[in-house]
Amino acid sequence: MNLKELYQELILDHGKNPRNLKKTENFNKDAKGHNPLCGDKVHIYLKLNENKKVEEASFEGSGCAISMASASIMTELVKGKEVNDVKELIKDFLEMIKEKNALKSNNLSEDEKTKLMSLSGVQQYPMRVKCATLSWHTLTSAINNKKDEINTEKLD
Amino acid sequence: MNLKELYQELILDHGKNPRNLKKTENFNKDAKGHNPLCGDKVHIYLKLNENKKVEEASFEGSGCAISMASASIMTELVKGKEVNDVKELIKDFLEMIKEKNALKSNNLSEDEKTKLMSLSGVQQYPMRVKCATLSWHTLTSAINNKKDEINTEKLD
Amino acid sequence: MNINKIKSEFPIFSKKVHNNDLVYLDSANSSQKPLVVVDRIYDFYTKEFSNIGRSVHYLAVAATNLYENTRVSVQKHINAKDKDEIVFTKGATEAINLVANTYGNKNLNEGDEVLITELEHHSNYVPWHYLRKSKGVKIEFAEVNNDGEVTLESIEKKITSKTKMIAVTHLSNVTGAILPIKEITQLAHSKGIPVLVDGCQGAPHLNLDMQDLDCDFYAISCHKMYGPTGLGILYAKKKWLEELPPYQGGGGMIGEVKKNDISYGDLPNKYEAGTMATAQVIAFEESIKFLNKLGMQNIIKHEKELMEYGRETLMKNNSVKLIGNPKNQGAVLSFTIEGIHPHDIATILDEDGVAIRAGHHCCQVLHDKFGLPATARASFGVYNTKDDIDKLNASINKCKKIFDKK
Amino acid sequence: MNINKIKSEFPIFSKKVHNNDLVYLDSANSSQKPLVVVDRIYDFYTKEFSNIGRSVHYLAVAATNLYENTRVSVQKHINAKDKDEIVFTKGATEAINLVANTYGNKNLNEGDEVLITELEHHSNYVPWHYLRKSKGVKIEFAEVNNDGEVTLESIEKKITSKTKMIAVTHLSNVTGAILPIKEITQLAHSKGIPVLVDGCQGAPHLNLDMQDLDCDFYAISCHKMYGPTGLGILYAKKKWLEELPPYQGGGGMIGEVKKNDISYGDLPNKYEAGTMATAQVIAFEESIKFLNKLGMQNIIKHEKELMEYGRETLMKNNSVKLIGNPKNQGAVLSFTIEGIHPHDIATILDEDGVAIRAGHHCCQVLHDKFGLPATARASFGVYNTKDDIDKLNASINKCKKIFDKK
Ligand SMILES: Cc1ncc(COP(=O)(O)O)c(C=O)c1O
Ligand SMILES: Cc1ncc(COP(=O)(O)O)c(C=O)c1O
Repeated sequence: MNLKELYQELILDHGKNPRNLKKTENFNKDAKGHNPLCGDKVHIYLKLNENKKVEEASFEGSGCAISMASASIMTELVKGKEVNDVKELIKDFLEMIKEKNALKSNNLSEDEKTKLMSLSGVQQYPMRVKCATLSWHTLTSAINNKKDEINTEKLD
Repeated sequence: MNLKELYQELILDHGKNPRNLKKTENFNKDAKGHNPLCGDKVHIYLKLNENKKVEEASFEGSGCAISMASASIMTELVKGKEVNDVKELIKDFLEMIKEKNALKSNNLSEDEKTKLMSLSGVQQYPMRVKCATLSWHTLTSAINNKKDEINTEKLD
Repeated sequence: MNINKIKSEFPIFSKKVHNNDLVYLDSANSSQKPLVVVDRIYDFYTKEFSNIGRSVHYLAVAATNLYENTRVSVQKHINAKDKDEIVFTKGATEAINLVANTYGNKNLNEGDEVLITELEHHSNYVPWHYLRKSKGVKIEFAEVNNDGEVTLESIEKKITSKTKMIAVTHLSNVTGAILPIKEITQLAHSKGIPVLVDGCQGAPHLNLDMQDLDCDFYAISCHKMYGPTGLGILYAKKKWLEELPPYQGGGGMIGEVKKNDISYGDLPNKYEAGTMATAQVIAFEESIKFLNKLGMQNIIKHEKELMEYGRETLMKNNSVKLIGNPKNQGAVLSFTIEGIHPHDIATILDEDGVAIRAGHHCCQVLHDKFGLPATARASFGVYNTKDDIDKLNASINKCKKIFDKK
Repeated sequence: MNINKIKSEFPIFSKKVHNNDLVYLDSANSSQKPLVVVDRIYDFYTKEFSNIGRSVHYLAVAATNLYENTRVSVQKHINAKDKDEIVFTKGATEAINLVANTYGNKNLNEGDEVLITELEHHSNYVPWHYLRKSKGVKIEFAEVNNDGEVTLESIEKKITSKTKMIAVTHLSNVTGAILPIKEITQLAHSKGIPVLVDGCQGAPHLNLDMQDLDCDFYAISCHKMYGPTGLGILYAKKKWLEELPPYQGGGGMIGEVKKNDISYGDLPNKYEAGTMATAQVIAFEESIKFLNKLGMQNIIKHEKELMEYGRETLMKNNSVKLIGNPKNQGAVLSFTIEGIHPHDIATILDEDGVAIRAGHHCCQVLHDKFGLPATARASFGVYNTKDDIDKLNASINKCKKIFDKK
């Protein structure tokens, strides 16, 4: 267990000053997520263009530093990516967090990798894994046009 | 604990050949009793004359040796007694069984006392006390014209 | 199996009852507990205790993991498809009430029929009776035959177009009859009827395979399965748990709670309202390990031998009448003795340390059918030996001696 | 009271958490267990185990007596008139569900109102919500003030001619506010309305006198009261238990069972269907003895001192905001820290062995009202010391250090 790894500067920064914390205008995909046990909530908005590329990504919600940083970093990373790459990325991220795998994606920049990896400290805190994964599950839901609210109790 | 005291000859005799096991003709008081946990059942019938004396007493029912013997002995003992004396007797009997008191009644013959006391072995078998007392509680109910079925769960 | 070794794992057998060794023949009522289970409870309370699920501190996280581990172990033990199909309850009685209440309120209407059997324990009758009272549902009883069995045919006979639920015991707690659940389920499903199995007596004595039985609901009491008191299990196919409304309401089972409305949580939380029996669930893991260590096949073989020896021994005893003679019989032997009431038998046997049960065993309908106010019942567990049966028989002879005195 | 001596009676405190002494501040969630209670469970299972009530053999008789002894001890502890007013349940949640279900089905109709408060735990809201869904009953919320209290006046304001039940917490598990139950009961009874008290937090921390409070129902969770998990108590005035229908159906709660009808048993059996949590009930006797040995008055005094010290300490800590400021406060202190989410607080505190809870504590309505998604909560038990509060405060400072890094 290592609090320093969990609360890295990057996480604290994104947690305190989340990027993309707003509702994207003219979004065409969205989904809500909820962790009923702790009350964390997130609403993800995406604007995909005709080429299935993410033009805009944002979120609304409240939660702990981990969940805010995770949503913040996630929305940064998906912007400009094609939907299929986003799906790859989600899978890669979830496997890193939940199965402690190394990142596989080779279409991420070093900077992007650093951002993603900053969330890996959560691996050692099983009760906090859901905080980190909620927005990612919700993103999947948005992409797939799922109507049901995402509920982490179901997923992790 | 002493099985010999519990299953005295008198008890076994009354258990096997219960006296007054029938429905009194022209009864004018009756009541039913039931022990829901073990299934013992008894129905007491009395015929009181105009002087409130018990002219006839009988019972129907099924149960263990203790409960049959108890009803059998009881119906023998109350016959010919006035209602007030019967009430005395019931009280005396229940106190003997439940509080291990000595019999107080001084209007019982030696033979009657012997019969009553033959049931005292049950004192040492708490789970069997209800077998011995069911018919007596039901007798009280009959005398008092209570409509509810007696239920030993309620009483002992 | 080395029964004396197994017996030594149950501390209670070093106790004397009225100066005699304990001959425990009341396992159908509740089984004794192996030391591993009791130790686990002790260790959990003294070294690891916390409530689960709601706190993020160390002890809470560890306890939550242990709790969920048991769910997975149960899933594997009964071959359920998904761990979310395992709901912890306070007993089989609650598990059946949960189904009767939720399924009944959602899917049963006036005139609909619930088909149970004449063998059923009150716990698999009273909950359905409530629906008779509240909704005008009818209850039908599949007949028991003279051998104490309920056959597939007797079930089939009572199925009508109105039958909306079949609720049957896996193993009768009076006659020991094992019902043909798989066949009943096939038949029922061919007519679109769900099946609930009261597995109280099945779970400790039979191999459980939910995929094979294919029943919709299966209720278990952990205290009869070498586990702690105050714990039961409802297995239910996921579609039912998703589709049916929740049962009790409270903490932990909610989604979102607003002043004007409430949404419910997902499986399995939806059915686990309030603080659960944490220590008991965690200790039950050891009960499952204990059973698996012995091996269900070995247990079944051992208990079959005991049964056969028991039947033989009591049949040779002229004054004993066995209740039922099922072709397929589990670890239960009920009997009567001419001229001696079962309560008197139980009291006399107890003096020799032989613990049996006397009464209607919560099966009044069956006793009415057989015209018996009560029966005596000897039931077996992994720790019983042929010697226990010999002692039972010897004590029965003593009963006769006492009662034949005159 | 010598707290170090008391602490030594709880084996868990010899454990280290992340190499630190355990500072357990999560007793409102569930209390730790004194050794006497755990030992009792151990001894019962290893030396005395049997199911109760139904068998006449030695072990069953002894266990039944032990079980009923606890009922009498509970009766005395809470000053109930009759031991039959004590019903064992699986928890407070079940106790409240029992009342909502039986009272609701019998006595509530469309348009009738159940008055609860904005402080209520989901366990004292969801069961009433079911009646809103099934019967069109309305739920009204007495308002909480800024100090986190619900006053007699705020209750009075919401009573109408339609109010048919008032269900309130004794002690809030978030703000620690102690409600004026006696006054609420007087008021309610003057209008013919029964009162249910959610005593989950009241029971471990307050002197319980049912004759003085005069409430109709009182729900207790034994695991918060230094007792085993999987056990609760419903106190109810006898007239209610006699008048209301039974709740769960099954073995032990019946009178006579026929194919066409069923009658129910007498109190307390009527409400104790199926095999109960025997070992837990028997061990709970030791929890009551433990409380009485310390003396409720001493416990109240000790916890009051702790509370005052806790309030003082945290109030001096500038970044901490206490939630509520009730004049009459029990052993619960909730707080937030500017800029740090309660989950992050809990994780950081845990590293120092300080166990608190973060979240909505099953009180979403209250958190909505206060506009807070979550709070951090420290709650106390007999084993806590001022030193524990100092450690809490030191860890809070560490949170700030971690979060102020940038
Ligand atoms: C005020 C209050 N009510 C009800 C409950 C529910 O109790 P349990 O979960 O033990 O049934 C709790 C505890 O979680 C509580 O604090
Ligand atoms: C066949 C059967 N069903 C149901 C039950 C009820 O189980 P419990 O009392 O553990 O809820 C029992 C045991 O008493 C039983 O033997």
